[in-house]
Amino acid sequence: MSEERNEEEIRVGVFVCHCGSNIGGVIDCKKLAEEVRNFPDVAYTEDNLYTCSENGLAAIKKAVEEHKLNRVVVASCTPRTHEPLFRECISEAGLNPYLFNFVNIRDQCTWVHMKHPEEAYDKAKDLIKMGAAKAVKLEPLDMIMVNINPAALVIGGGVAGMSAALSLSRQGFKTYIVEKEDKLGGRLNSLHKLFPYDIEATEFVGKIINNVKNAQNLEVITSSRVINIEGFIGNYEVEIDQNGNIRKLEVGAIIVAVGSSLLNPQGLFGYDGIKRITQYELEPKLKNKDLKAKEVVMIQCAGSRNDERPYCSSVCCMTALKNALTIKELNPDIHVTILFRDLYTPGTSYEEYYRKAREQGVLFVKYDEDRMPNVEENQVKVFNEYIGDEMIIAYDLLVLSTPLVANSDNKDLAQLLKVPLEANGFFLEAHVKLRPNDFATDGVYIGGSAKWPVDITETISQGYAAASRASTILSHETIEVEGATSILPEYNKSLCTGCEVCIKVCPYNAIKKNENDEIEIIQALCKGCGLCAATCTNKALVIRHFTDDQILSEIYAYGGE
Amino acid sequence: MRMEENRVSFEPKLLGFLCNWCSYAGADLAGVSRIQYPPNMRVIRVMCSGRVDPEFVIQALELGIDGVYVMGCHIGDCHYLDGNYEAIRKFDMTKKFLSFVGLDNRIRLDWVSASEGVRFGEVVSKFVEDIKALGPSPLSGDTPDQELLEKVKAIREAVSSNRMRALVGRQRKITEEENVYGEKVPEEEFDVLMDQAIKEEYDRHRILLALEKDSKSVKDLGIELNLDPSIVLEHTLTLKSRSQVDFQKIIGNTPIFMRI
Amino acid sequence: MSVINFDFRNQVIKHNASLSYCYQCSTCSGGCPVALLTNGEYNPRKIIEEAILGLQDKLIEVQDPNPWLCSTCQKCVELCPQKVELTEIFTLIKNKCFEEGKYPEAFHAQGQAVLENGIAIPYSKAVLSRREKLGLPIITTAPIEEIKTLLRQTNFEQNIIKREAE
Amino acid sequence: MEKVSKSALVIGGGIAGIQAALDLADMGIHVDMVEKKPCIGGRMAQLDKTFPTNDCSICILAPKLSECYRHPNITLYSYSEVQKVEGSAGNFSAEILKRARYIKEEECINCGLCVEKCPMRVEDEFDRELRKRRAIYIYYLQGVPAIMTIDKEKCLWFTKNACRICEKTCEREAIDFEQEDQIIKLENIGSIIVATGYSLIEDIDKDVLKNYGYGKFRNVVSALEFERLECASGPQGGHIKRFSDGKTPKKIAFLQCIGSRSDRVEKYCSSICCMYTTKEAMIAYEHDNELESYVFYIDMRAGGKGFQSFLRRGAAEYNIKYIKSKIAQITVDEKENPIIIYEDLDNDKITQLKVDLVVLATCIVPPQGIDNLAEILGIELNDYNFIKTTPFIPVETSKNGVFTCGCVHEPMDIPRSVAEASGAAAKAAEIIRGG
Repeated sequence: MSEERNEEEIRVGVFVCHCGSNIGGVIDCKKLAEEVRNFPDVAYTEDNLYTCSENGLAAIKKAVEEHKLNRVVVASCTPRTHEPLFRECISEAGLNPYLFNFVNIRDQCTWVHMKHPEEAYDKAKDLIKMGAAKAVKLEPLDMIMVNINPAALVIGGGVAGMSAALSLSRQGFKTYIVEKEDKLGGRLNSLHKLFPYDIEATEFVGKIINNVKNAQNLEVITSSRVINIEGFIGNYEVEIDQNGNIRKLEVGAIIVAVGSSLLNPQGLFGYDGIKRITQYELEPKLKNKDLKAKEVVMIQCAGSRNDERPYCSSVCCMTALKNALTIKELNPDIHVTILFRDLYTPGTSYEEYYRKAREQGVLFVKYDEDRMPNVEENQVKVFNEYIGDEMIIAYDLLVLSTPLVANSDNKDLAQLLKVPLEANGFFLEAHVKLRPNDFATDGVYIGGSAKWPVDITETISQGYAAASRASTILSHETIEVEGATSILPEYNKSLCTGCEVCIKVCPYNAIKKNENDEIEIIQALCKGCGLCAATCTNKALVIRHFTDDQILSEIYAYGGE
Repeated sequence: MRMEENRVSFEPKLLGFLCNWCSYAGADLAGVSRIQYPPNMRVIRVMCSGRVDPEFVIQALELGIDGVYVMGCHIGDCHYLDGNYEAIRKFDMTKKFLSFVGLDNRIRLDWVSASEGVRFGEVVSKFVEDIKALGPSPLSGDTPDQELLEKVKAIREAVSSNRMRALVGRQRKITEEENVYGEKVPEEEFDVLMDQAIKEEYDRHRILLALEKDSKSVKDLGIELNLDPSIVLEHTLTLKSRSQVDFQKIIGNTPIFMRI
Repeated sequence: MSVINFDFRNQVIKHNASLSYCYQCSTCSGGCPVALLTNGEYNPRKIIEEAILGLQDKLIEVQDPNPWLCSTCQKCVELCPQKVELTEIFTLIKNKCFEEGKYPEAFHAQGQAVLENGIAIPYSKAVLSRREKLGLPIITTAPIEEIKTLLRQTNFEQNIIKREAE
Repeated sequence: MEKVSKSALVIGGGIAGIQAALDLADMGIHVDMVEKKPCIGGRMAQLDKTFPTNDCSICILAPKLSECYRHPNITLYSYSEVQKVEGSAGNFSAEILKRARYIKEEECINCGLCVEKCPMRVEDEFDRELRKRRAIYIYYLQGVPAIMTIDKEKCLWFTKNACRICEKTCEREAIDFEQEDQIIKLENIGSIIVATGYSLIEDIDKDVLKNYGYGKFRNVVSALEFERLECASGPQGGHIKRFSDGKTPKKIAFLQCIGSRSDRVEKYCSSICCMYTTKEAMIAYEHDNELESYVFYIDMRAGGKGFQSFLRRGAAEYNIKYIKSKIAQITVDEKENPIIIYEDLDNDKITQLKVDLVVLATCIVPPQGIDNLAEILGIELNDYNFIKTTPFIPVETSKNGVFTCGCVHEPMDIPRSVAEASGAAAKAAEIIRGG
């Protein structure tokens, strides 16, 4: 297929590096360089003491010019460290950087076969033969440029979304917040105080809302939801439904900050919303100092860390401590007992907070998953492992520490954005460790408890983090993306059967069907893994720089055609 | 059966496909750490183990290479999220095909991380050792086993067939996600389906190859390929409906088929 | 079946506030030499948990675990990551037990000795005469009457006598 | 976007610093990164795997290292320290001490010939002194920049005026004994990010570990040491052997909260130990399926994504027994097998457990030198000597324009460090852009 477009004569130059004695001390590089001169299409070879040195690089440039080389092979160390250097070098010599091929005869040859110099020589020769054969098939590639619209959409106007939006607007990007409710603030609006600092939630969130209102470049669209999203990194078209009015926004990046929901506590520990309530229902009572109870019992992990919801919601222990301390502050004579499994107060200030709660007389009783507390009308029976006996704890108010759960409409948003959810319905980031606020799809980011239950501190840093990730894109008028991407070449279009298997295997949603029902690859999203090419049922897709043709030519070079 | 001495002196010719991010880095680390291992394997770098098209593996064997190793990131470590899962699917299918011709133990799939320089050396050594024990590939040398070669060719065409590629490509989707009717095909059920398809396509591609040389009757095909004529007939009709074979002529009552 | 007694709990905390900091890590019980020796029959952690819950009955009446087994070696106090002053708390509990007359016989004898002689282990005549022979200074006896006055003030005498009556 | 004229200074080249630098650089902002050690990578480079996915640590870190090193917008000063900072948000200047490594950076190709010939054996800091390196060395095998450093304190030439074998061996003439420390002045810094990570309690006060026989009993190791032992590129090549007799341990006790959650040592919780301990036990089990692991804990703290199911898997599939008990002390028998005495809550019995190896989850502490750095930067530290941050805004320090991320202000795991690093980058960019 490449013959049609490759009229020019292929002239490969091979540069064999001694790497001092690292390669040269094991095999005869001079002889090798001479011998590889005989391989097909190889027009020039030489050996260098250090091909990566200034002298070596100059030698490559000189040879390209003098011998009209149009493919360059360097046989030396590893592409993992030196490929960028040599690509740049041949670029300076006037060749497309993708017309370079690296052959590793040090790390994977002379270093590992020092005691078998003859075999190492043969292996190096084979590797160069294969490398040269691939080089013959290499094609010039252009880095793909994508225009970026320097505007962002933040979905969700809670503290995560507002933090992200504030940061982006301060960095000079036009930013929109789309909020489902009629006001900003999210869950903080319904909380009393915030742990571990003695700050009123409404006061705290009020300041942030004020900042949002006064921010330049920042537009808030309340009572609205996203109903359609088209496009890709740098170029999204989003449809918003605001009370029946449809509005279209054009943005370059999208941040998901939709937060999480409260668990419906029906059926848990005799929940009735009156005498047996949740921590969230307790908050307004504390705010209004409307607490008549004298004996308060709290149950942690109510509805979490079980088979149905196997996760720790991570904020409930601190919430319970905070409310227990608030109760003690209102009236130190009120008895507060917290039934817990493992108290979750990691880090510096939280552990201190737990200590403070103990100091203020909050009583802690551990229970085990196998022996759940038994809630009766006026008392809780719980087995206390610490004394090996069942305890009876009287209560006139029972408070359940229920977990945060994923929003039920996450699925709809996930489908619009083509991003995944995890087993509990929270959004799934690109990489749990190193890309905590990215999605695999470039241009879409995430922060706050939409991803997983987190406290306010972490919510805020994640909001900023999502802003930072978006900013890495929005800061540029255009961005360059990897040239070695997948394509459906014009000459292969007739092969495509429209089976859509490629769409399914692509980890980055870089393949879609366009309005003409044709497979289209969004170059900006492709990372060049080549799964699609290896899977395409009719071999219509081509992965540049690792084409079937190129890899097969390596196999033939080794196996003999 | 080859002579025992033969095996000892024999130096296998091996090919490895290494993913850029983990196993290639692991191979480099073996170098940095000066781990010594046998020099039998040549390496082709791919970005992801999932890029390794089954055709590559079969093609290598067809050319007489004694063993092919595919290496990628450990499960869960894939730089491209889940490319190595796709590698497993493709590899499993390839292996099943090769079991028909007894070459399945000449290919191997394994995971080597960027920190496993020592292990890279170990697994390569082991592979060399195991292939040595098997002896040279019947397809290697100047006089490869022609009958086997024919079969391997059929396998190469079969793994490249639309049906096999579609099955492998859809496998995860079918077994892990529900279809529009809310049904999910259990893994075991899918395996049965897959095994059947593998068997069918192997035979069909052998038929196609046999017809490539000259046109034949079902009976003759059956004799040549050592297959039950009723199965050959069934396959031939399927191939006809796929427009891959057609009637050439009818001699007496016997239809003669040809490849299109 | 135990019922939390907040009053008793508060009494202990009032006596020694460090009790509230205990998070039941069981460093004390794992490090206690008596616990090791009695294979857990004596368990400082459990006493502390009972004190936290104000389980007066277990602490005073049943005495499970028995607080009198504590040798006051202070190892638990040294080890406790929360600096709970365990032996101080045990002292309070032992005092409560004493008030209830729930204490071992050996303590009774000793208590009586203090009441009578001002010291727990009175010197025997043999010792005193040998001291004299060796030319050691004569031991002045404690001002027993003063001690008795003090012990009366603290209800010690009354409690010792009460036990005798039983 | 117009061209950005101000730059950012990132102090610390661990995963947090790297992420912050990469984000800023990708925004088109120039970053000067200062790393004290000869190579970037920080603690994460020392880890074998990472929880809860058990990804190979270096596999996921290495691409970031080279990206950071090669990024056109990042200037890396390795083996360097910040000495002086002046000015205020939007306009800082700084002085960097770039220590001589006695190697011409552009010449060294990390071939290792010099290392083979160097006669000096030195405790390997990266491998927690579990093996020796040479006086000329690369900080760790996959380290970036991939160049050698001469340890001036140990090199025979510097200590005894003899040797210089490396110089003769090096084919690239990359050795330069005449090299001197340099002071580099940086101007026009818009914002500063501090990400100098953490130290461990055993680095500053081994006495705290006395009760556990650390340093005395050979079969008691710290968690980070164990991490190195598990690592395929570590001192035992990933085959865990105990130091007394080289035997593979079949029973390992992991003790939690060593130094943390204590009113005597450090009051706070180190946040990551419950998880990394489970990970270490899992990996050890993968090495040897006969292994029994015992984890002694106070509260199992597993709030992050996928953490609870990680613990469940640990118990169900990796033969890990979780025992709620904090260990007071350990002893050893005549074969140096550690004996753990603990209270078994199931039956209130005081139980003795003989194991082959003990791994201590030692407490995270503020990095050594934090006081000095805080003074240079003019930022406050909190009661625990970590960097003090604004309530609810963990990336803001007490000084405008100076931001922080990662363990230098509170113990935390990698995902949170990375998220904060990006967060700090956003705040830094606000100043640089908004000016």
